[in-house]
Order: sequence, then structure tokens, then C-alpha cells
Amino acid sequence: MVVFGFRLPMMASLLVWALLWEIIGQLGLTFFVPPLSEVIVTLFGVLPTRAFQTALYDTAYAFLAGVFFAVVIGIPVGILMGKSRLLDELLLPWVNIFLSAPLTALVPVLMVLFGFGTKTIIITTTLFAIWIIILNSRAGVMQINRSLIEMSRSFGASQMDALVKIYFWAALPEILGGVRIGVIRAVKGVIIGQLLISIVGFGALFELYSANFMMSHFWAVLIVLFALAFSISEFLAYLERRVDYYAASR
Amino acid sequence: MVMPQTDAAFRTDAVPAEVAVSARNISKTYGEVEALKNLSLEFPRGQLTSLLGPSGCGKTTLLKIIAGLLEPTSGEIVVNGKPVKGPGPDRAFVFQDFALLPWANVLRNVAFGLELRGVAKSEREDIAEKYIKEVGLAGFEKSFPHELSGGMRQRVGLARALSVDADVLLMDEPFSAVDEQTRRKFQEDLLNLVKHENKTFIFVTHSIEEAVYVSDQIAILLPRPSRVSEIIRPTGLRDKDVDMLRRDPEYLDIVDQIWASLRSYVE
Amino acid sequence: MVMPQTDAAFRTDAVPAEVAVSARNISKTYGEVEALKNLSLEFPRGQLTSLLGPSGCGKTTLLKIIAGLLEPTSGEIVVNGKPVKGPGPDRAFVFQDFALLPWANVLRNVAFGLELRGVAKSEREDIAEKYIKEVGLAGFEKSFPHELSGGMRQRVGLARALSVDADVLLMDEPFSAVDEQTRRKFQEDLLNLVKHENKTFIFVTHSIEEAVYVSDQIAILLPRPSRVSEIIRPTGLRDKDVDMLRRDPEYLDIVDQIWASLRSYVE
Amino acid sequence: DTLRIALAETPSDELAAFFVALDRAKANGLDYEWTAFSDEELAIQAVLSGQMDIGFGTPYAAMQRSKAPIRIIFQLSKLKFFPVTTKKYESLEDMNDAPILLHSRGGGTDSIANVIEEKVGIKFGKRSYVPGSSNRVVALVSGQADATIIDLSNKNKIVAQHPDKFNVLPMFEVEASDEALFANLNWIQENDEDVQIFVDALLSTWQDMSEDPTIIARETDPDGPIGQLPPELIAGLDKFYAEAVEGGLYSANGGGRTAAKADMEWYAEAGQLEGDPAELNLDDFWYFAPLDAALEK
Amino acid sequence: MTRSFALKLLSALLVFGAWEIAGRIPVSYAFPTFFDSMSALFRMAFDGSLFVAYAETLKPLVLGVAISAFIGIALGLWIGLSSWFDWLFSPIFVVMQAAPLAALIPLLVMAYGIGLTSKVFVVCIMAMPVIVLNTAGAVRNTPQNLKAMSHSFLATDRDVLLKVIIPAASPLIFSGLRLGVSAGFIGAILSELKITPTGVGDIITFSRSIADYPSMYAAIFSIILLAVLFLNLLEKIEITLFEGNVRGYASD
Ligand SMILES: Nc1ncnc2c1ncn2[C@@H]1O[C@H](COP(=O)(O)OP(=O)(O)OP(=O)(O)O)[C@@H](O)[C@H]1O
Ligand SMILES: Nc1ncnc2c1ncn2[C@@H]1O[C@H](COP(=O)(O)OP(=O)(O)OP(=O)(O)O)[C@@H](O)[C@H]1O
Ligand SMILES: [Mg+2]
Ligand SMILES: [Mg+2]
Repeated sequence: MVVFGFRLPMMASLLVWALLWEIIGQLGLTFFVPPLSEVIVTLFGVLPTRAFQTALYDTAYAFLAGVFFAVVIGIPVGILMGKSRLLDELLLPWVNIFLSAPLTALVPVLMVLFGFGTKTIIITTTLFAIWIIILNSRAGVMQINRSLIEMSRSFGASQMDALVKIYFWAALPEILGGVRIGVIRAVKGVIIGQLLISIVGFGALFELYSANFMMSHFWAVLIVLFALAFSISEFLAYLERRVDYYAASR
Repeated sequence: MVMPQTDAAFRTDAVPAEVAVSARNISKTYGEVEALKNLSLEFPRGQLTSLLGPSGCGKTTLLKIIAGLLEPTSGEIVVNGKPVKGPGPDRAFVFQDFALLPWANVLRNVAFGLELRGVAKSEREDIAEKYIKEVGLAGFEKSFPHELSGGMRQRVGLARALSVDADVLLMDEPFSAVDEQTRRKFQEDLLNLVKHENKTFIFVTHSIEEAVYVSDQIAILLPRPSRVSEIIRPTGLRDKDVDMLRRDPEYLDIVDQIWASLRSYVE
Repeated sequence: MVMPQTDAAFRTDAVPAEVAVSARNISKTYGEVEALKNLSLEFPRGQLTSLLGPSGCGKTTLLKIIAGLLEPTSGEIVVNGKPVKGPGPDRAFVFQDFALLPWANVLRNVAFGLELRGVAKSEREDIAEKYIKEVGLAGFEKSFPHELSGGMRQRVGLARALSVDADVLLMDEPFSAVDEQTRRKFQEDLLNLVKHENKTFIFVTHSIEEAVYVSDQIAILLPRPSRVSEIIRPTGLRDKDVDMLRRDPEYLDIVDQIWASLRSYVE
Repeated sequence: DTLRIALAETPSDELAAFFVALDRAKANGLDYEWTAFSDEELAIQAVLSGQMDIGFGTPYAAMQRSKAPIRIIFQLSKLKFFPVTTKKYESLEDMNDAPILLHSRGGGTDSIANVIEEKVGIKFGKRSYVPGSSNRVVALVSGQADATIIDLSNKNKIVAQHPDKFNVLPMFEVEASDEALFANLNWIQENDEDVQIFVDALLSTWQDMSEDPTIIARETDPDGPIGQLPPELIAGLDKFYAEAVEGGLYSANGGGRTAAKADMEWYAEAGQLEGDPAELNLDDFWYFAPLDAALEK
Repeated sequence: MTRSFALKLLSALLVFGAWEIAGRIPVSYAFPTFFDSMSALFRMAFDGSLFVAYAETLKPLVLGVAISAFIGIALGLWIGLSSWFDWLFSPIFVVMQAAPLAALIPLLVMAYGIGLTSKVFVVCIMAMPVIVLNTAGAVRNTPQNLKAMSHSFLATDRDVLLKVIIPAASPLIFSGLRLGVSAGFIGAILSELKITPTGVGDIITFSRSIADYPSMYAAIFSIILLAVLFLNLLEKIEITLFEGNVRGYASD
């Protein structure tokens, strides 16, 4: 968004929404939406408590680990699926199944298989993030310009070279789009994991606050979460803009 | 101007020229479409062979089969005595649609062939710089393909193929988008490479004039399904003054001959 | 062969030909690169004007500005007396990079221009069929672009532009990838359109021979930043026998003249 | 080794007494860790699959159906639920044909509704299910429903917040368990010392609490999971436990055979147990030894 | 086709075999065998309870997915086309994506009650953001030369949108739709687990509370099956609509 030649950061539009929130809150329409100002005061009250900090640590740890696995596994798998018919035929049905499996209903199965600790929460987070990364990478690779592949082969590119230097880059705009959405979904995944598997971290805070109708506490933690999702998404959007110059001219 | 053609002509007449690439009974079908049918052709080392033929007759297909990028439906390609199983460092390709990396600037695109061969960065960039200058793109090293004109993109692809210094150069209409001026220069450069470095060129073009001027042999292909209908070996042309060539009766005779034979097959 | 040129020549000499398109003081800069600088040129109605110039000099840029696809940095284009604000039904474009829809087959690609004008499906497909036959692609209606050879793709783009029956045709190296045979046929077709339908063609080519043969006027552009350096009006050539043209001294003189003037500016 | 406890909800004021007991057990040398699950079923599954040692809940159906050798050792709380309605209804008798919100099909509130129907001789109207007492409170307050059955603390909250909008209908006494501690029989027998320490601590806490509910607030470790709760919640501990003890939420003797018998009847009536409650063998469901030993002391 | 079918069959056999074995060991009392689950599935199918349940579950699902697909694609296109709109609205979808729905359910119940509306809402919150964000991203990456071409042939903005931007973006739009639909399935189940247990969610919770694990797994299995069938249908639609976009695999 460019206004008067000045690039407004994405975040700035949140101010508009924040204002709207404050107004609704001040009107006192519902006790579920306290004014933003009150939420922020609460937020600063909550931030220094140990309960909050452990929760933040637990959540961030599970989140980062989950995203790490989703990216590190998802991108290569997606690229390989777009590239090789055999692999795609083998994996696509399962990708579709996991994609469509109501993860919340699968959680009992996951717990039987992986236990109740952070491990399962990380797996849940990964499961939330990975499919979009796989599918987007696959879609990116499948629309790749065939000439580029032939070119790299004719210059003797090894399989690895082709993957790293052609497929990855040619699909990069789609991959980044996938990672961005995947990461945002992972935020949700980590919370659902924390709520459904064992109640720890932010999930526990949400449960506690909502069960006791401590709405400004609830929103305060939610804001922290949104901020987390937002900064990561903005960072990835920044990367996406950096590849914009060729995305539309492939 | 020197006289590469006479050398070649001499070799051909006296000792048969050594064969660098030979295509043996190549057939290729795409689903329903029969592109090549039982095509055989030999490409002597150190000579420039042009493929002339109607659009869609299978020239690109043949080139890609020689490059090892496509599998022929039947038949085989032998390069330097060895059957071709896939792409190799002995062959470089200039693509009809340029095939540039849109995310890489001119410098990286030109150096890309060397990069894939594992040449160190500073070295390959030096080589690339040299060829960028050679094709007249100095000053555009940092530009991206979408910022170049059609002819400039084509020259990037050309520089990339030249920079890997392969024995056999497979060129698919390499000059189709450059102006006549530049084209003339490139033709001269090719002839120099043929003469001094004993490189083998396989060259697809639609310009009969160009083919006559640069080729040691011209293979005329039939329309789909393609076979070689005729091989013409123009001699004694390269030593003439280029600017006068256009009016040279010998040259014009060969052009007319090709024109007539192409026409007879097409109609 | 009939004699469109004489008509045109007559018009030019007696009553000044009506101007279909005129470019007035066009400048265009891309960031740092100055592509066109203060270029002015008039394109008479019912005539074919060729643009000749070194690769990267701004021919495509000029064509796109006339088409209304690019905004000039300064200056204006007037088509049929009205300043150009954007693309219009009076102009059709043949793209240097073909610009085919990869997800649509040949039939739909050719009919796409008509589809955008809201022509009913059966009608536009009939028209498209006709032009597909005309460019020699009968039988490939159901093929997708990635299944075609380079020249065949180019012909799809050509058929698309012809099918919309626009007044002014902007053609960016439209024959660069087709064989000489087909090219000759297309040239003839163009000349027929010029003569019988009074269409205006603006034609980019790198072939001096082609330009001389088909054009009513040839504009020679300087290298970047581009202006028109010279306008040449070949006359009385089209009525000659095409096959003999190559040896015609008058023709060869004009080619040489252009060649010399291009060279002088380039070097 | 470490005792792994599967809680069925996140630590909040209702679990303060339990954590006090855990602290007492720790002082006597019990080493433990806990994990909170989002619902009872998960806690049961965790114990069933051996990933947790002791769980929180009333796994009667699991015991009977999946033939898992698990046994209850201590009753933590009783099924104290309260029919709360808008001013539309004054007593249970008015509720004939009235639509009602319950926790889940086959769950505790569902069985309470069944028993109400039987004892009062009415038939509820359409039963809708909304899991979580607090969610049902929300639905009630926002006017989505006219009647529900909720737990003690939510009842107190709603009464405190909207003193004149809702009626709490009088209910008969229920002795059956809401939450109980259970574990694998094998595990109990192999770890009898730990179990004993734990049950001793629980029993002593429950007994002390029934005499003086304020000990819970006093003994709560400020650095523990309860102590770290928002101050608003901790401030309410005394009130909560005073009301809970008064309302008979906890039985000071750990339930034992009385509770087991009541459970048989209740859960058979609620459809979770099959067969005639009188013929069911208590020892197939409960393991009384640790509680008996603790009561001896 | 036969080969790919054989491959599917093989991998299905492997997985179900592993399930059966794991159920027989058993990994857990709460983990039934494949055959037990299937017989529970057939039992529920024959006594009709499964279909009754699906009639209930499909209502919010179909409604929510349809709404999300239409509004989601429209919004995505708009966001991709207008930087102003992008600036104002895409944060909302980022927030929606990240919102911990399970924790927000009391709020939804408060706002929309316990009926169909709030379930449809849950399905939309789950399904819409990914559709919007994927569509928007794809729109931004439409090849420039094709847009120029259609402008030169006088495409109206609507034409460019329908005939160039959407087909070019279709691979990504469809991958967004796939994810959206499956997220919708998750949302439908989640709302049946968390708001009011009805339909398939009710089978899952009820059989879990009475420890009838085969029925619970059968219900989960059936919903996955349904979702997979639905996704396959979506893929068929994509292939028939945008035939030329399927350029096959780079390795062929
Ligand atoms: N999008 C762009 N961004 C930056 N520079 C550009 C862009 N498009 C064209 N140019 C520059 O403008 C100049 C003219 O380009 P143009 O495509 O008009 O040349 P041309 O005469 O058509 O050349 P050719 O015969 O090779 O097609 C070139 O130097 C090119 O580098
Ligand atoms: N991938 C493909 N699938 C199906 N048919 C193909 C494919 N590639 C090429 N063809 C067909 O094979 C024939 C030969 O194509 P090829 O590209 O080799 O022609 P060409 O001689 O290079 O033509 P041009 O001079 O136009 O470049 C054409 O008729 C084309 O339709
Ligand atoms: Mg070709
Ligand atoms: Mg150009």
C-alpha cells in the first residue's frame, strides 16, 4: 500500500482495526470484547509473570520446532512430488488423506502413537503447516517452464543441482506463499495441540481465562499470539516481495 | 576474411572428414504426431552443418535428441564414437526459446553453464564477462531477463552456450531475433571457431542465405515425418567479400538451388 | 502478382497519403535505460511500414506504446486522429514472445481475441478455423502450445492477430521463427491485405531483404536512445517476379543502401 | 520412579485442594509430575495405554467395555451439579417438556437429567449438548437457552454475577463420583508404597479441609501451578472451598465402598454400566486397599 | 491409470495392514483393529445411523465450504488485484488463520448461539483464510506478457480476470481450495466436538465416552474417506476446467 509515495507497512492497517475494536469495546456491546486499552493494560500486567513466560517459552519452542520440520520436510517433498510421477502417485493420496483428516479427531491416534508430551504438540503443529507447503511447492514445480529443465540438463546439471538451482527457484514464489500460510496455520496448530493433547503453554492460559471469563486476559494473550503470527508472516511477505521481480515473468 | 571453407572442402574431397556426430535411423513420435522417421545424418568434425526445413518438421526435435534431452523412439546417436545416453559436457545447446533463468541476472545466466560444471565463482564470472562483451551486452551484466529486449535475451543464451567451450555446439535458430548487423558479426565469430578451434556446429536456421554463407554442409529436411532429402555442400564462398556476396552469381545459384528443392518438397 | 506498390507510390506522390498512426516526440525511459528519445514517425493508411534497427534499440517498446500497452514517458500517439489512451479495437498485436495461453489449445488461443470482443463461440471458432488453416496449422486445433514447435507457436499468435480483423496491425518480428517458404506465403498474404483491405501494417523485422520486399516505407532506427534516422521508400519492386527478385539490381541496390546506412550508424 | 498424573482439566481453583495434597505427598517423599488433558476421555486413554500412571475421571465404561484392568482408588469429588434456569421455571416439576442444555450425550449431566426425569416424573424436551459448564453459562447468559445443568463453581459465578436473573432449582442429593483417581491394577500393586503415600496425603487433606476450608489457600505453594494463577482466582479460593465443603462436593473419607455402590447404581442408570447394579462386583471397579489402610491410621 | 490405481491399492493395503497389526498387539486398549473398526462402520451404515449423522454434519460443512469458496476466491482476487484492499484486509485473514479457534468457541456461542450459524461460522473461519491468501498470492504472480496480450486484444478487466488471471492462478487457487475444504472438514468436526455434539462429532464423542473405540475410529475413518472423495472430485473439476494447465511431471 503506497500513499503519497510512502509505503505504508502492512501492519499499519491494524491500527484501523484496533481503533474499531476500541470503539466496540467502549460501547460495551458485550462483555466478551473489552476495550483494547483495557486489554493492553492487562497485557503489561501479565507479561512479567512467570506463568506467562513459561507459557511463551513452551509455545514458542513447540511452534518453532513444528514449523522447522514442516519447512524442512515439506519443501523437498513437494518439489519431488511435482517432479516425479511415481512419487506423486505414491504420496498424493496420503497427502490428501492427512490434509483432509480432521486433525482434532486424529489427535487420539497421534497420542497413542507419540505420547502426550511436547513431541505430539510439535507433530500437530507440523501437521497443520506442512500440507500447504507441500501442495504449493508441488503446484509451483508443476507449472515450471520445461525449457529451463532441459537447459540445465544440457549443461550437465546433476539431480541435486537441478533441484537446488532450478526447481527450487522456479517454484520459489509459490513455495514462499505456501510457507507463509503454513506458518500462520502453525500458530493455530500449536494452540490446538496445546488444548487437545495436554494443556500447557498458551493453550492452558486460554482455557483458564475463558473458563473464568477473564476476557481482557484472554485477549491480551491472543494479541501476543497475533503479534507472533504477524511478524513472521510479514517477514515472509517481505521475502515474497523480493522475488516478485521475476514471479510474474516466468 | 580467411578461407575456412577451402580447408573443409579440401578435407572432404581428399581424406573423408572424421565424423563427430552421427544420427542413425532416428525416429521420434509424440503420441500421434510422427516428427522424425528413420533419419540418418553425419556431422563431420570441425565443420558447420545447417539444418533447413519447414517449420514444425522436427529440427528442434533432432537437436534435442542429439543433445540427449529427448529419447528417440528408435535409432541411435553416436558422438565421438560413443552412443549418446544423455546430455554430456561435449555438447552445448542454444535454445530456440532462450531458456533463461528469470531470477538470475545476465552475468549469472551466462555463467550458469560453468556453475553447473563446478567452476569457481570468480573464474566463471571472468569467462562470462568476456562472452557478454563478445555478444555486445557489456553494461547489462546486472540486468534481469525481463528487462532485456528479445534479441538481447537471445544473445544471453548464446553467450551461455559459448562460455562452456564444448566440442559440439547445437544451435536452434540462434540468431533469429538479432539484427542483421549483429548476426553478421556472430556468423564471422562462428566461422572463426570452426576454423581455429575445430569445433563442430549443428545449426538450425530458416534463412537460406545464412545457411549458404556459413555452412560446410546443408541438410535439407522433408516436412513431417522428417528425413533428410538432400545434402548440399557450398564451396568457395567464404573467401569472398561478404558485402559483395549478395550479388555473387555462384552464391545466388546455390540459394536458388536450395530454394527450388525446398519448394519442390513442400508443395 | 499484382502491383500494390504502384498504387501506394502513386498516392504518395500525388495526394499525400492519409496518416493512420502518428508517433509524436515519443520518449521512453526504463529506470536508467533510455530506450526511445524524441521519436516522431508517421504511418500512412493502407501502407506497410517496417521498423529496422539494432537489437535492443526500442522497436518493441515503440510498438507497445502504439498499441497502448506502455505509457510513453513523454510524447503522444495519434491513431485515426485520436490520441491513444490505451489498447483499442483498431489495433491488433503480434507478440515477439508469442504470448499464448498455456492452458488453452490452439483453437481457443486463436479465437481468444474474438472471444474478448464477445463474438459468439460458434462464430469465432469458424473464423479461427479459417485462420488456422491459413497459417498452415490445420490438424493442430486441439494441441496445446507446449506441444508445438517454435514456428508453429508463432503462427498461432499470428492467426490470433489476423482473426480480429483490426485496421492497424502491429507485428513484432512475426516471421522470425518460420521457414522461408511459409514466410514468403505470409508476406504475400500481407500484401494482399494491404492492397485489398486498405489495412495499415507496422512491422518489425531484422531481415533487410524482407523489409525491402514488403514495405511501402522503411524506418531505420538508431541504437538506444532511439530516433528515426532515415526513411526509405522502396518503389516498383512488388510487381517483379519474386523468384527473380534476388538477382534484381534495383532491389540489391536498396538493400545495400540500407545495409550501409545501418552499418554507419552502428559502428 | 516418578508418578505420572493425568489431569482432566487445566489447574484452576477447583484443583487447589488436589495440589495441596500433592505437596503433602511430596513432603513424604513422593516424586510426581502432572500433565493436563483437555478432557476426561483423553486422561483415561493415557492411563489405558500406559503413558500415564494415575488418571482423573470416572472410567466405568472403559473398565467394563475394554476390559482394561484399571481400578479407582479415591473419590475426589461428587457429582454436584445444579439445574439453573431463567425465571421461567421455578422447580424441577415445571421442566416437563422444557428444552435443556447438557454437557454431552452419555456424560455426567446427561445421566443427571435421566435421573431427574425418573425421580421427579417429568420428561425433558429437546436435549442440546454444549460441552463445558462455562460454555453453557455463556449460552444461558446470552439467552440461547433457558435451562441447563452446571457445576458448583459456575453456579456460584452465575448467581454472583446475575443474582436476579436465574433460578437455581432445588435438587436431591447425589453421592456418585464426578472425579475419581484411577490407575492400572498391576501398576498399583507394583507401586503400593507410592500409592499409599499419595492416598494418605489426599485423605488427610480432604479431612483437614472439611474441618477448615481455609487451609487450602494457606497451604497452596505460591510457586506452584495454583500459586501462579491470576490473583483474582487465588483470592476466591477460600470462598470456593467454603461453599464446596458446605455443598458436600467432597466426601471427607475418600468415598470408598459407599461411593462405589452409589456409582454402580448411578452409572448403571445413566447407561454407562451394563447389568444389574446390585450384581456388579465392586472389586472389579475399585481397589480399596490403600484407602482402607489410610483410614486405619 | 491402472498402474496408479495399483499403487494406491498397494499403499492402502500396507497402511491398513499396519493398522490391523497395531490393533492386534495392541498398542493400546483404546486402539481397535482395522477389522473391528470396519465392522463398526458397516454396522452403522446398515442401521442407518451413519447417514442420519452425516445429514446433520454435512449441513454446516457444505454451507460453510460453499460460502468460503465463493467469498474466499472473490476476496482473494480482490486482495491480489488491489494493493489498497490488500493493505486493509489481508491482516484480517492472517489473524483469522492464527486465531486459536478452540479457545474462541465460547465467544462464538455467545455471538451466534449453539445452532447452525455458529457451526457454519467455524467452518468458514477454518476454510476461508487459506483460500483467500492462496488466491491472492497466485493473482499477484500472473504472467505479465499474457496480461499485456489480452489488453492489446481489448480485454475488459473482467475478461482479464476470468480468462487470464484465474486460469493462470488456478493451480494455486485449487491447492488453496483443497486446503480450505479440508480445513472446513476439520472445522465441522471441531464445531461438533466443541460447540454441540451432533452428527459425526456426536458419534465420536459418544462412542469415546462409552469406550466404544471401534465405532469412534469408524466415524473418524468415514469422515476422512468422505474428505478424500471430495478432494478427488475437486481435482477432477480442476483437470476438466483447466486441461492445458496439466503439463504433466517434469520427469516425464
Ligand atoms: N521492463 C524493462 N525494464 C528495463 N529495461 C527495459 C525493459 N524493457 C525493455 N528495456 C530496455 O529497453 C531497450 C529496448 O528494448 P526493446 O525490447 O524495445 O528492444 P527491441 O528493439 O525490440 O530489441 P529486439 O530487436 O532485440 O527485440 C533495451 O535496451 C532493454 O534493455
Ligand atoms: N512435447 C510435444 N508433444 C507433442 N508433439 C510435439 C511435442 N514437441 C514437438 N511436437 C511436434 O513435433 C513436430 C516437430 O517439432 P519441432 O519442435 O522439432 O519442429 P521444428 O522443426 O523445430 O520447427 P520450428 O522450425 O517451427 O521450430 C511438430 O509437429 C510438433 O507439433
Ligand atoms: Mg524448432
Ligand atoms: Mg523486440
